[in-house]
Amino acid sequence: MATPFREILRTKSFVVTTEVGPDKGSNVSKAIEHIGLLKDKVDGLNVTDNQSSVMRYPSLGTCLLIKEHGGEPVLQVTCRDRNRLAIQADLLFAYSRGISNVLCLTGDSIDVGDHKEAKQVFDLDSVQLIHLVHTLNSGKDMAGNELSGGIDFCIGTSASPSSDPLEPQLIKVEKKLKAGVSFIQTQAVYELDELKRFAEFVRKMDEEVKILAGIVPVIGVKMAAYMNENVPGIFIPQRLIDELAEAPKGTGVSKGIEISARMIRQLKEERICDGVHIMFIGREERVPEILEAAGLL
Amino acid sequence: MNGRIIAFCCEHSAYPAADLAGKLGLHYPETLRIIRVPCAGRVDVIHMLRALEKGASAVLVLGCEDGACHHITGNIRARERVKHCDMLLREIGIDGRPVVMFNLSPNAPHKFVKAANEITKIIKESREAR
Amino acid sequence: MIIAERKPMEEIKQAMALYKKVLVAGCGTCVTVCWAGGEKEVGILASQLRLARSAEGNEIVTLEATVERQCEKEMVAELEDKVAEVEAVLSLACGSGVQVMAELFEDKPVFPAVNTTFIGMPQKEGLWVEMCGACGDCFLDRTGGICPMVRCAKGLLNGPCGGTRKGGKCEIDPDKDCAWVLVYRRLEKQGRLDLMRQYYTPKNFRAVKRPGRVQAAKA
Amino acid sequence: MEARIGVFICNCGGGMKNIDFDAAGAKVAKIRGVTCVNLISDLCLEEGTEKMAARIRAENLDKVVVAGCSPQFKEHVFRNVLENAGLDGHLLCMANIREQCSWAHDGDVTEKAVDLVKMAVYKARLLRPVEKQDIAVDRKVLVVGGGFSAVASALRLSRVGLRPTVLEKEAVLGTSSEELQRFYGFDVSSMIGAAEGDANIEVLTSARMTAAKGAAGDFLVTIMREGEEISRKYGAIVFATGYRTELALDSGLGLPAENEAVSGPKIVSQEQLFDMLNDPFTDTKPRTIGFVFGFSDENSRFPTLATLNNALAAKKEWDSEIYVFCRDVEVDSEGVEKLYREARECGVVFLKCEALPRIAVDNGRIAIEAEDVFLGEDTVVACDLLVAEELLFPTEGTAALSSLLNIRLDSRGFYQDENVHLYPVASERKGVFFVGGCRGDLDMGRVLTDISSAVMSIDKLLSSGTITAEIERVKADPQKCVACLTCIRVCPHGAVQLGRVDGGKEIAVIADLACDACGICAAVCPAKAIDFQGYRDDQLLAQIEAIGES
Repeated sequence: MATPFREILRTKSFVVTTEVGPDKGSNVSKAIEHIGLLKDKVDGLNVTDNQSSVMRYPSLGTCLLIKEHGGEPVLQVTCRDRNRLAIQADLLFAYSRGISNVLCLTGDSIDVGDHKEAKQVFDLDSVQLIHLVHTLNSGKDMAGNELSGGIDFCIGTSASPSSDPLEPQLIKVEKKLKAGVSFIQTQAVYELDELKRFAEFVRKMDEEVKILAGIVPVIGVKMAAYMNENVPGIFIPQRLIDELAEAPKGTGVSKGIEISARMIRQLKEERICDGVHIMFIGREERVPEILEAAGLL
Repeated sequence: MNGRIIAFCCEHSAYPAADLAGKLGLHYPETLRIIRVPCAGRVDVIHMLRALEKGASAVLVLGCEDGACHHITGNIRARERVKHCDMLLREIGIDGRPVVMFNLSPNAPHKFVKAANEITKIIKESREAR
Repeated sequence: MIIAERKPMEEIKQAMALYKKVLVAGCGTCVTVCWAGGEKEVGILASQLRLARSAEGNEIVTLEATVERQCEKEMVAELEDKVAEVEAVLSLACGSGVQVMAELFEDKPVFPAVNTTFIGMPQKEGLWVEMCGACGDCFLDRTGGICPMVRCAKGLLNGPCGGTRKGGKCEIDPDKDCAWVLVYRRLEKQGRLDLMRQYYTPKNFRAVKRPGRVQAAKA
Repeated sequence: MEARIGVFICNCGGGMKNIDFDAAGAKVAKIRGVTCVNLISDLCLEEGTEKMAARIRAENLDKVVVAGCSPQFKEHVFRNVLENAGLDGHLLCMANIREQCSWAHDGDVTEKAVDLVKMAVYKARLLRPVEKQDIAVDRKVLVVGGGFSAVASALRLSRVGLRPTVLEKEAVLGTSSEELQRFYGFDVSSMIGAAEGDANIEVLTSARMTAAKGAAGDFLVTIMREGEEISRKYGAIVFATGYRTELALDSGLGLPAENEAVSGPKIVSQEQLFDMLNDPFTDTKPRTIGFVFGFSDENSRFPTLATLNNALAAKKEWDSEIYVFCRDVEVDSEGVEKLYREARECGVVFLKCEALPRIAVDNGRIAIEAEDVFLGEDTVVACDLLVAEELLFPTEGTAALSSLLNIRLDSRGFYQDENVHLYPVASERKGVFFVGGCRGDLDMGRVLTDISSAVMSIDKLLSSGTITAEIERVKADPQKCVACLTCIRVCPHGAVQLGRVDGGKEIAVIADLACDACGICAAVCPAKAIDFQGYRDDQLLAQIEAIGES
């Protein structure tokens, strides 16, 4: 039985989580394989919610699989696909099945996904979603009706420390902190100074909240250029791109892993944040290599 | 209208160029019918479409050279409208009856004749292709 | 003002396929101003339609008329004689105008020739942008007069999503501004950023009960 | 009532042999609306026009078609005939059967000639008169700027009997005109004195134009002066706002960036060099001076002139060795060729280079290295002083001023993008003119030409005290206009404004004096509210119709 994530956050000095990306289809064997590989090496497993607006096996279903296989799931919930009724119902179901960690997100726009003509919902935004989970935790639904059985979710959310302009983002973080979250997973960071400044900002508002730095290994110059160009809130500095460029052909993934591990070590040694959240979608099986190189195993 | 080509000619450029072509005895197809306008920018999509409706085999819009429009932006607007009209025609699958814009200066009769000949050639080629 | 844009010709042609004589009806208000359905556009569409049909060897006769507001029965009623002459009506009015036309002349098929897109304003010559979503619960007092419901791609009420691009552009379109960055800048200029720091509870999306009705004070 | 159209066919004294005029006349007579067909040889000569006027009266014609030469050529003559016969000149339509028919084609073109007349008749049916009015105009002229061009323009305007106001943002006139005094020997200060002493000239210093409305002959200008707002009427506006220069440091022209440059005086502008040369208290005598210019994409008239003058002076004062690195020496201005010869004769070395010279600081001296295209080899010159390339910019505020009047600037921000129809001094707005440095790199000869052209144009416009305007030739129908502002946004002449007619609702109002009759507004109007007499939609479509029936 895995230690509840809330407990981990309270006690562990450096928290490590990673992600399991659900499959497109009903065959869950690969997800189960990844769960088996990772569940004992990390403190929590996030499951993305129709990530990048691409329809797939649900976050909720994958969280159940994690639970079944003895891992600690973190349910990602976005506001894009469900209105307030559906979100509340899903959360009730999740909690009833032992899923007690929820990461509250806005969600990508429908336009970036594979069902571009769908109606995007956004009945709520991420701040309202956090409030909603607190409401459920208090034993009521949004309309003020009593709920049977107790609910007690551990709530997290996300933030983008590298956004430009940063101030509007920080105001949003402020609102999320005021709403009350136990942990923040950041967008992928590459400039640790930016993260440092962000952490200082957060700490000033809330000393308790745990900051998990987002780690996305960059495995080549092309990917770096693409991310800089197309992924909002991500900034990969030139020196990292140069370092990748110097890596011999065919060793991009190893180089990316090496860089990520180096960053994780520094984050830990300098106590810049309280942990990391590693996102290596499509290469989940190589996450252990990062953990090993970072000295986290 | 047996294959008439309607040419809207700006009185600051194409119209005097056409006059000059006549004065110099430069020949161009007799099928050309010139409508004098104060600026190519006066010619709108509806004029081009109606010309085709009335049976014109092609429409020319002739304005001043780039950067030399007497009315500053008239020739640029005319070009945009010709482009738009071309799109409307393509939308309905009419491709053998071109609507074309040329820019020329008032002292360029050869360019005028070239425009007339070119459009005649385009019509002929597309007719033969069919 | 209501903004619209012409439907693809293929769709219009198909709608008109069965008819030999139609009325192309414009509206002299919003859609005239946004270059979608005024007298000029009526003329162009009618001409294009005639050309298309004549090229197919299946001539169509078009009547053309533009009334001041197609959303007013009394004004549309002026078209009675013309409508009587035709088999169908092709309306370039907004969705409201098309429906008034259809209701008034119940025995005639009425087809929309434009897609009604949004309530907006001209940004520059020939370019219109969305400004209002007619939500029935105006929020502009809290956002420095910038509507996040429609100018934010996700309609968020409590600040930007994490997708803001460099320089404050929108996640889904680098040509569009992030509404929340605009709100931030405006409120900052006014020294009213506290408004942005406030938490706004989930919106009442049922402020307008569909179908909407507004009753003015009895005059 | 059916129009009574008279068709006058001229055979141009037998100059159109490939038209059978009798046959053509017979066919034309059958066109609907044609009341009479008159074959008159040499219609434009006195005998012809008299006959024509007589026929117009005798047949009680209300529209006239003249078939003959190009309207570009004789339209005004025949319009006069109509006016003399009591008809409005706009009730004339010409069929160009000479240049665009008879002369353009071999063989018999009778049929085409008839077609062209038919087009004209179809259009003529729809012609309407255009009222003319003499509108009183203001004989005052606003001259914006206080430098040489402005002062010289004002003096000239005063001399032709107009009343200029010189509007200068600085506290005194002539603040940036010192260069002219230096290099051209113009006595700007006595010109300023003359202007200030001229009773016809008003000088407003420390003043700025903050708003402008209206049209040629009738501009309403708001001026801010010492916190006070003044409203004035002017018949015309002259911009003489000049230019400014900037040393091309750090601008991609190969010069060391400012922070890398050795102590200040090593790299100087022409102006700084001039000051050094004229400073009686300095004993600096640079042994070697290098000039670099002409490597930006701009003209190099001004730098050429400044270089030649300064180089000659430095030779005389300091006996320095002088090397000039340039792409071209532009000697097309008056007197420059002579200066150039003088400079060469006294030992100034000119090195023609295509590529930008490389400049480095070496042992406290500046090394200029470049490939001389004639020698074909690299030349290095170490100098004590580098006179660097200067770039020309419009004076600050040029963009703001131009937007007040809705006038476009060229890509470098200067007025007048050399549109041949407006060149050199006219603008897209009637009654607004540009002279001198605000148009770019001009030499003195060109500036003087500018001033003359502008003054002549303004004199022509305002001297009679009235302008004859065609009233409402282009007009938005108040019933149809939906005030969408499209025409206001597109009018290239700034002639359309939102206004109220007789206190009614807001519509597009076209200023007759500002309108240049291009018809762009009529084409774009989504409500088809704008009528342009002579080129109305129905008139254009009638011609298309006529072609369609041929």
